[in-house]
Formats: sequence, C-alpha cells, structure tokens
Amino acid sequence: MHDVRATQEVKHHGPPASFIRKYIFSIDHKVIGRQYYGLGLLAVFVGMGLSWLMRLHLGWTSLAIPGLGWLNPVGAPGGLMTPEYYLQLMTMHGTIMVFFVLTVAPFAAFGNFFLPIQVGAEDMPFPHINMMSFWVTFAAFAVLISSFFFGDGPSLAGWTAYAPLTAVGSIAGPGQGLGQVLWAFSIALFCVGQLLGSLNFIPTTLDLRAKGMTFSRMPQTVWAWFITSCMGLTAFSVLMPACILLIMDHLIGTSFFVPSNLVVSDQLQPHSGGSTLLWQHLFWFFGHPEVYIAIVPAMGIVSHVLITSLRRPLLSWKTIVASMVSLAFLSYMVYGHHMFVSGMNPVSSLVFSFPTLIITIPSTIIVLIWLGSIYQSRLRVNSASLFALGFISMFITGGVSGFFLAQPSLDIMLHATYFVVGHFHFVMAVAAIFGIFSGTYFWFPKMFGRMMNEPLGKLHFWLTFVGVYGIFMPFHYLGLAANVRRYQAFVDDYTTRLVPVHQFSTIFALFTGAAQLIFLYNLIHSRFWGKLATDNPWESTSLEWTTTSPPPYDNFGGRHPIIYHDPYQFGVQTASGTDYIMQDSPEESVSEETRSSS
Amino acid sequence: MAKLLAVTILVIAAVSAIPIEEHIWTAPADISTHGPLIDSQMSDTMGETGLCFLAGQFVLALFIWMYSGRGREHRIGRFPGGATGLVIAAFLIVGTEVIALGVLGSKAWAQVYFAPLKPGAMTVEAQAGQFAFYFRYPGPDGKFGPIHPEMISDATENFYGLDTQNDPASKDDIVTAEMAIPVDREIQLWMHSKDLGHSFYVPALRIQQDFVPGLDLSIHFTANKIGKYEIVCTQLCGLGHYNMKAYLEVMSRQDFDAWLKQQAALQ
Amino acid sequence: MKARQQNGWIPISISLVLILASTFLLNQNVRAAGEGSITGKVTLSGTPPHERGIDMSKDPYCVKQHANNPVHLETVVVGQGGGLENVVLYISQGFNGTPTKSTAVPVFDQKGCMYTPHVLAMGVGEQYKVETSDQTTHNIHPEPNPMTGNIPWNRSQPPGAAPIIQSWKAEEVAIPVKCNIHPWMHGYFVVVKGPYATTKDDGSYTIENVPPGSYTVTAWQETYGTQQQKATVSAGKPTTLDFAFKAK
Amino acid sequence: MSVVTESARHTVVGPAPAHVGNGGRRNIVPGNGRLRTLQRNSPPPGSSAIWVGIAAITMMFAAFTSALVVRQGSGPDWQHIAIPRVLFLNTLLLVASSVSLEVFRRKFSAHRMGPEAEMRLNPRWLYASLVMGMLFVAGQYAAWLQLRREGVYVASNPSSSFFYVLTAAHAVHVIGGLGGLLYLIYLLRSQVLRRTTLDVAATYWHFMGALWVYLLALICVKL
Repeated sequence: MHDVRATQEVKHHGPPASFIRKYIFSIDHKVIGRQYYGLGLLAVFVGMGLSWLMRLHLGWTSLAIPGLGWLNPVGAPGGLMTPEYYLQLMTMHGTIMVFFVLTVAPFAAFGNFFLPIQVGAEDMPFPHINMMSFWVTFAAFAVLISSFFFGDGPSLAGWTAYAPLTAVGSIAGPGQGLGQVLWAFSIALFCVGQLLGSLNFIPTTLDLRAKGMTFSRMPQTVWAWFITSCMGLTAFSVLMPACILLIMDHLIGTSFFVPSNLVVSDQLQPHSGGSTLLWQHLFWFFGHPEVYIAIVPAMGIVSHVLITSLRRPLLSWKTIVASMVSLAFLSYMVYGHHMFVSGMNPVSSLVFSFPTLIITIPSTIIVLIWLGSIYQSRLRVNSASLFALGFISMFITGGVSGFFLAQPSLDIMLHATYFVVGHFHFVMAVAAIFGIFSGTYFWFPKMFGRMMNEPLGKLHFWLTFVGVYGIFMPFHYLGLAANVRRYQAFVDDYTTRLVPVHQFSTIFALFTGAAQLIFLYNLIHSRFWGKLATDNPWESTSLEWTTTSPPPYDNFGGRHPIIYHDPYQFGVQTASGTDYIMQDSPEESVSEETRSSS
Repeated sequence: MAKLLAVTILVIAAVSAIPIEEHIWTAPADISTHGPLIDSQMSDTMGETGLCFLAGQFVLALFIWMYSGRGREHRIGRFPGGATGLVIAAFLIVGTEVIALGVLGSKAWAQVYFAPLKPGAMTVEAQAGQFAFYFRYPGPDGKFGPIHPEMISDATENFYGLDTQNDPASKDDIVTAEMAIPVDREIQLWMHSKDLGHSFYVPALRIQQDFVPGLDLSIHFTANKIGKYEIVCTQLCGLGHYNMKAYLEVMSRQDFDAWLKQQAALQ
Repeated sequence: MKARQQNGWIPISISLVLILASTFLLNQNVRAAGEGSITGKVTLSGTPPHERGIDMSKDPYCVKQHANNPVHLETVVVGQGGGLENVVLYISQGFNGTPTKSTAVPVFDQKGCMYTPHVLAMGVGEQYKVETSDQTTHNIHPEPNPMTGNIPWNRSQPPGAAPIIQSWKAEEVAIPVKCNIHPWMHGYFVVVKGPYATTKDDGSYTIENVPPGSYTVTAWQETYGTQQQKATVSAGKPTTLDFAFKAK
Repeated sequence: MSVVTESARHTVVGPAPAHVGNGGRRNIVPGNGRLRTLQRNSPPPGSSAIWVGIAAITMMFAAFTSALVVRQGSGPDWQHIAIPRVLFLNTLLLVASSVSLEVFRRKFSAHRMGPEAEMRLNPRWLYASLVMGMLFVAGQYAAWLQLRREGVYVASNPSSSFFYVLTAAHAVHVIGGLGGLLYLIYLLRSQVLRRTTLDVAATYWHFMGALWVYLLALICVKL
C-alpha cells in the first residue's frame, strides 16, 4: 500500500503556474530537454565562430582579422592573431564542441525530452535532480566561457589538457594559470551534471516503462540513450576525480601529474615524482567512451528516423542494439590507442591495437544493417531522412580512416597530424551533428508544435553535406603529408606547400558555417510562425506520436498507454488502410505482407 | 532529390579518391631502414580501406537511387540473407582485414620498437624544452655528464645544466642546436624532456616518439640518405609549439667527424 | 586586455601620483637653481670570459639575419679600452624625491632574434615599449621575483604587431626577460627608483638631473653583480665616478 | 483477438487510480494484454537509482585507486605516513552506525506489517546511527588535525596528498548520507516515512560503511 503512495509521490507534480517555475527552474523533462537543446545551440554557434577565426588564421596567417583586434587587443593586436590566442580558441572550440554540443544535444536534450515519452512515462523519476542536472551543466558552460574574461584568457592546452603543461601554472604560458583552473573546474561541474542526468535516465528506462513496453519493444533511441547513460555513468565518474587532482596540482602544489626536476622557462618547478602518463590514462579512459557517448545517441536517432522514412523496420533491431552495446564495452578497452607514441610500453600499444581494430566490426554491422534496410524499401525523402542518409555517408567516410589510426605502426606517421583531425571530425563531430540535425527536423513538430520549413531544410542539407566534405576531406590529405595539427602557422619547409589546401578548406568552412544561419533562421521562424503540426506528421509509430504536439504537461493527458507491438510496425496492411500501426493500438495487420521480423 | 543525393555521394567519393590516387600530397620520402615496411603497410591499408570507402558510398548511393519515392504498390523486400547474412559478411570482410592489417601492422611496429640495438650504435641525446630541441654528443669519453636541473640556464646557454667544472664526464660533452648523424649507422637516441611533454617527429625518418617528462626513453634508427631534414614537435607544449623544430643533418662519415670537431671547438 | 583590465588601476594610479609629484618637484627644482649630474666610465679588469657563439639554426629567418656576422652571448660585453657595456648605474641611497622623467620612452627592440638593448633600465612605474623589427614571431616573457609584487607576463608579438606598452610597479634589479620561441634570446629589465643610466659600448655613462646632495651609486652588471660608491653632487657641474669590475 | 485485448485493457487500467499507470521492470504486459506478473506496480525508481549512484561513486574511487597505484610506481618519492590511530575508532563508529540503522530498518518494516495503531515506533536506533555518523565525520576531521600537527600537509608527500583526497572525497559523500538520515527523521516525525525510502537510505549508508572499510584497507596497505 505504501509503495503505491510512493509511486504517487514520485510521479505526481502538478503543472507550475509562475513563469520562473515553468520556463527557467522547471522540473518538466520537456522544458529541461528544450533548455538543453538551447544550450547546445548556443554552444555550437560559439564553437563555430571560434573555428571560423581559426580557419581564417590558418589559411592566411598574416591576415589581420577585422574586428578581432577590438575584441581582444592582447590576443590579437590589430586583428593579428598571436599563437597563444589561436591555441586558446582551439582549446575552447574543442571543449565546447565535445562537451557542450556533442554530449548535450543528442543525449541530454533529445534524451530528456523523448525518453520518458517514448517509454510512456509521465516524467523522469526525479524531476528536481533533472533540473539540477541542467543548471549544473549550464553553470559549467558559464564557467568555461568566463575564462575568456579573466587573467590572460582561457587555457591553451587543447581539450585533452595534457599534464604537465596544464599542471605547472602560468609559467607554462598564457592561460595556464587561472584559465586552466577554470577549465578543469568547468569540466568537473559538467561531469556532475551528466552523472545527475544518468541518475534519471537509467531508472526511467528500467522502472517507468508503460505496461507492455518490454525491452524488446523499446525504440532504438531509448536503447541508445540507455546505453549512453550507462557509459556516461562510468566515464564521467572517472574524469571528475582526474580534474580534481589536476586542480590540486595547480592550487595546492601536490604532485600527481608533475614529475621531479622540471625546469620550465629557466625556473625549477617545486614538484616531485608525479606521472604525466597518469593524466593521459585517466583522461582517455573517459575520452574514448566520450566519443561513443556522442555517436551512439546519434545512431539511435538515425535508426529511428530512417525506419520511419523507409516505411519498414530495420532488418534486425537486435543486431543494432547488440552492436551498440559491444561498442560501449569495447570503447573502454581501446582508449590506449590515443597513446601509441606517448611513451607507453610498446607491447601495450599492440595490446590496445587489436580491440581498436575489432571495434570496427560492430560499427560495420550497424552500417550494413542500415544499408540492407534501405534495400527494397519505400524511402521517403525529407530533411530529416536526408540528414540521416548523410550521417551514414559521413560515418562510412570517418570509419574507414579509423583503420589507419588503429595501427600503431601507421600511427607513427599519422599521430597528431590533420589525418586524426579529419577522422574524428567525420566520425564523431559531423556525424553526430548530422544526427542532431536529423532529430531536429524530425522531432521539431513534437517539441514545439509547429513544422519546420522543408525547402529551407533541404537547402540547409545540401550546403552542409557538400560543405562538410569540402572542409574535412582535405584534412586527410594534409595528414598523409605529415601536416602536424595544433600549429598556428606552418613554418616547416615541407608544410609550406600545403597552405593552399588549408585555404581551400577555410573557404569551405566559411561557406558551410554561413549555411548554418539558414538552419538558425528556419528554427526561429518555424518556432513562432511555422505551420501548426499534426500529432503524427511523419506517420510514425512510436509513443511520442500518439500524444499531442507539443505533448501536455503529463505527456499523455492522463492516459496510460498500453503497448501492444514492437515500436516499428511499418509496411503492414491495416483495416484502416494505413501502412503502419501505432505502438499502443491493439489492431493487427490484416494481411501478412512480408515484413522482416524484428 | 534523392537521385541527386545519390549522384552527389558518388561524385564526392570519386573526387575524394583522386588526390590519394594521384599522390598529389605525400609525406617526405623515406630515408630510414625501417621505413619501407611502414610505407607498404600504409599503402596496403589505403588500398583496402579505400575499397571499403568507395564500395560503401556506392551501395548507399545505389540504394538511395533505386528505392526512394516508391509508393505502396511496391512491396517491401527483404535483403537477401537478411541480417544474419550481413553480420556474417561484416565479420568475414572486416574480420579478415582487421586480422591481416593487425598482424602486418604489428610486424612493422615490432621492427621499430622491438628490434635489438646493434652493437656499435652511436648514442645521441635529445633534449626538448619550450620551444627548441638541443642535442648532446658524449664526446671522446663516450659518457654523458650528469644533469643538474638547478644549473639549467638559457641565459648562459647551459641548456643541459652541465657542471663542466666538477663533472669530468661533462667536460667533453658537445651540445648542439641541430642534430647531425652519420649515414648508414644506427643511432640510439636518448630522449629527455627539460620541462613539458614534447614529441620527436621526423616525417622523413618515419619516427615519432613523445618526450615523457621525468622519464628518459630511448629509440634507435638508421638513416640511409644524406641530406637535411626537419625535426618537429607534435605534442602541444605551449604558444611556440608550431615553431618548435630543429634540423636533422644526415652526413657522410667524414663530414660528420669534421662537423663534430667544429662543434666541439664552439663549446 | 583582460590582464590589464584586472589591475589596470595600478599603473594608472601610479602614473597619476608621478605626474602630480613631478610637477611639485619641478617647482622645487626651479627654486634649487639647477641640478648636477654623475658621469664616469665602467671598465673590466682582466681577461673577459669566452662568450659562446649562438646557433640559431632552429629558425632559418634568424640565421639569415646573421649570415655574415656571427653573434655571441652578451653576458659580458667589453668595448674599446676595456669599457664594460650594459652596466646599469643608479642612485640606491640618499635620493628620495621623484626623478624628473625623461620624455623619451625606453624601447626594448627585438632585432635579428636578439634584444637591443640587452639590458633596459627604467624607473618604477615608467612606461616602456617592446617592439619587434623581425619577420618572425617572438614571445616576450619577463619573470620578475614574485616577492617584489611585480606581475610576470608572457605575450607573443607577431611580425608587424603594434608595440607592447608596459610598466613595472616595484623596484627590482634585475628582471630576466626571455623569448621561449628563441631560447637564446635573453635580456634584463632593471627597474629602479632614483635617476639611472646605462653604460654605452665604451663603458661611459652619465646620470642626469641629480639634485645636489650626497648619494650612494650602485653599478649592476648581470654577471659580476653590484658595486657601490659614495658621491657628492653639487649644483651645476658633473661629478665623476668610475667603476671597475674584476673578471673572474 | 482484438476483443480479448480490449477487455484486457479495461481490466488493467479502467477504474484504476492515475498512479497505477507505470509498468516498468516487474510489471510488463505482453501484447495480448494478459498480465505477466501479478504485482501492480514496479518498485519506485529510487531503488534502482541508488544503485546507479553507487556505481558512479564506485567508479570514482576506482579512479582514485588506480591513480594511487600508478603514482606509487611513477616516482621514487613515495613514502609512508603514520596513520592516525583515530581512524580505527572512526571505522568502528561508522560500522556501528550502519548496524543500528539496519536494526531500525528491521523494526520499522516489522511495524509496518502491523496495524496503523502501532505506528508510534521508537526512533532511538535511527538517532543513534545519525549521531555515530556525525561522530565519524568529526573523527575524520580530528585525524586531519593530527596530521597537521605532525606537519603533514596535503602537498607534503604523495601519500599525504592521497590520504587527504580519499578521506575528503569519502567524507563529502558521508555528509550527504547524514543529510539523508536527517531527512528520514523528518519523514518519520511527520508520519510519512516509507519503507522504500528507508531501504534506499540504508543501502547508501551501508555502502558508505563498506567503502570506508575498503579505503581504510587501502590506506593501511599503500599509504
């Protein structure tokens, strides 16, 4: 009896009245999801702006960027970018994009909004923790950005923050004092935020599923988010202690990461005995799973969107889920491939190399299943499905370059070159971004109750798709020509002839970035003036489409959906003549049209 | 629209392959004895993955072309072999490729890192610091003098913190700003970092190894082409990272001895 | 910008105080019918130490600058007649007003990947200018003693970038300044309270604008440290004061 | 076919109160509408959330442990520190506190079985466990003060660094647990304490105890 009261208390909070409780400190998972999406949007445009400046500088090193001198007279006197300022922009670009875009948008934003709806729950089990999770993440973002305005700017040590550069303080360079501490603090906060998120995601998936929502009936997205939150749980809880230790090395003078007898800029450092590899181990134990934290939700979204536009279920959802799970597991065993040449025992390099090669198998399986599912489907082309297909193309491109980097012997040549940059921008950054776009065009009607503008969406896709290849494909060539990354200018004799390639991708970067403004316009315009959306504009089957757009405060307006089918009943014949059956409708397919079992 | 996408994907895939096919931008030519194995490994991998890349993009484009915009009148087909077939395919294709590349790759790797040091190898020490490399030759006595960190001073160009007054081994050490090595002789390079993490990357030599602060590593290699090449840093080490470089001069035996004498005179 | 913003008030307030004080002082000087000066020569006895040559091969640009004039360290620079260059002489005791500011701003130039001058003397709170004449990027990294309260800084100066204007808020002899990108580039800022002068290549110097009185004059040389002598200055005519450092 | 499901549907949700909507782990209905289990509600999510939390904390201390091992191997400067004796007393306190909380939990559930009249339950054991928990934190602080007196600070040597880090990180989580215990007392006084809440709090508290025992072992062996 008391248990009943329990569920009552956990799940029933009435809709708030005041503006603040409704839109700012809201405990409604849908509002929090939108807030996360907004944060991701803000972050992605900041990060893009930074990359514009970087690309401009790389293309034309002695170019005085107009306005930059006014923006930062120290970092860019007269608009002329200094090396430290370039590195600071680079660090912030990486950190903002990896943490506040690739982690926040596909996982936290869409996950918050749709996970409870897709399992038929009224809300997350701990709405207040959920609210806290967002605001902690937001604080992390604020702290990170604030480092632009304190001391001599943000850290210049890259998003990987390798010690001891990050641990010895401002003697090591501009931004290595206060800026680096703020960086570490911000990331620690971010970890807390994401752990609080997992604290909600996992119980939601386990305990709050509607009647009939067996594991085998959870949509691909739910699986993806569930797997991701499990990974986040183990990854972020390792990064946070690492950041704490780093801050201690900085402020208290401990020696976790700083060895003895370092003479930085003629000054003997008062540290002793620390291990620089320790940071790399801790960081990459988080860092590699992080890559999959970014990509797995995107995979889920792509599957979800693709199925709807193919009008058929995937060849086998089990295989996809199994592959995603094995990706998650393997991602912890392969992190060492980031450290092949960093002084790790050469034997362990080989040990790390094989799982790294093997991890390509599940990825390949996923791609093949997608391709096989397109075969003899009824592919409907719209912005969402275009981006989903684009994702597959990107993922293939970025995936194959992984073969090179998985081999220590080739890593000797390619490590820390633009090849790596090209690789992870395709397979992680752009792929995940395409997933986000796809999800946005697909779910926007449900999130905001209005349709996005299709023609603009398609235009956005074309410019982005072509543009992205134009930016990042040349990176592979640069890498093969041994062009080292994280250089603010190319002064080596063998790299000077590569500058035209940089200029090429700079031009594409500017033009692709500009294309994103179309998306922004589309987003804002449709939010307020787009044409009203029906409940199920894409004729999709999963639970979010059974409720109104946008869903009411308790998601189903007091209704408690019962699930009768696996989520993707497409390509069937129903009495009502549709080719799909909603997940919560008891009707069955009248004629057994061939439909692959899921 | 979809057909256009298919064409675009094909065009992009084809165009992307051209520069690699044509070897328009390539790394500096190999000058090391272990390099050929790495290069062949590279081209093998390029061949296999290039094939995967083109095939994948082609199938994607083909299916998009064929199956987009089909109405209800077309029945939903099932890919021959279904999921199981595809999984098996993935395991066979990628699996074999992975094992092959993995094994070959480890051979190349082993040749770099597990090959025993030949007798008569010459020892050189490289020191990395913000933002320059300095090199040390043991001199006639063949011994490196001890490093006194507190004595390190760029002001007096005592980059290594050598105490030439009191340490006999240090007296004849030769510290240079560029690295010269005799051709066709194995070099054992001791790597010591003065301050932070740096890296020793010589593209032409097919060598890349990080300096680990507080831990001296040694690698060994043999250069077999006379010439002047670049040593660059690939481990982000601060604002001057992009300009942290030194030159590697591979000389004939006589030239090298002359050079070493000349440097010794400058100490 | 950011760094300056934070403690921008310090230089500003200091320079304000200076301006007020100096105007006040000027009136005094008018009444004190002219000032004296201290002049003399600093020499090195014994054989100067061997100065290592500098190998700039790291940066081809720098090599090109010195294609036909090899450069050496400048820890001890002896000119004609044993004159010792780059010695800073300043009044360390007996002077407690504010020196009349010379209109010329001390300039620290980066030329051919070397610092000219190698040693730059300046007054407390006096603004100095860091310029670059090179076509390669330098970073300027003074490392003052944290005890003095001077704040270290580290900024790059790309070719053609505007000069960096800075000032030190506390007396310090001497602040080493270096370029990390070109590790051989090493010089000193000498920040003193009273009037000061730096020796020319022949070792001669003249401290101007010294009000009459008796003082202790200190000579600082980066390798041989400091020497002190007493001097009495009377209005109008120069007082001669020579220093001799002994080579170790 | 569809008729069956219809009826099934009614029997399941029809008149049931709003909160009987959730399915979840132990309450899944197969497609034909027949209940797979008789239980009407899945356990409240707290009972799985607590394990999520415990997993995160475990990972965190696993990271610290591996850092400790690596750091010990990396430098020659590793030295042992004199473990403050008070730690063992603290351990006893924390374990005892855990035990008394368990006793209270048992009594409480026993009560819950009984009629509402016997609601008045003596919270002595709960208070005891709270007080002992507070004493534990105080004891840890005492340990720090002792090290301080011996001139062993955070940055003195690697062992001391890790000692402070581990104890502090654990203490923070214990203080969180104390907050939980206070909340329990509040609920109990206002007569709305639920067994599941108590179970969750107890699980966490026991975990804190176990974690500390592990940390103490680690400290004794390594530091």
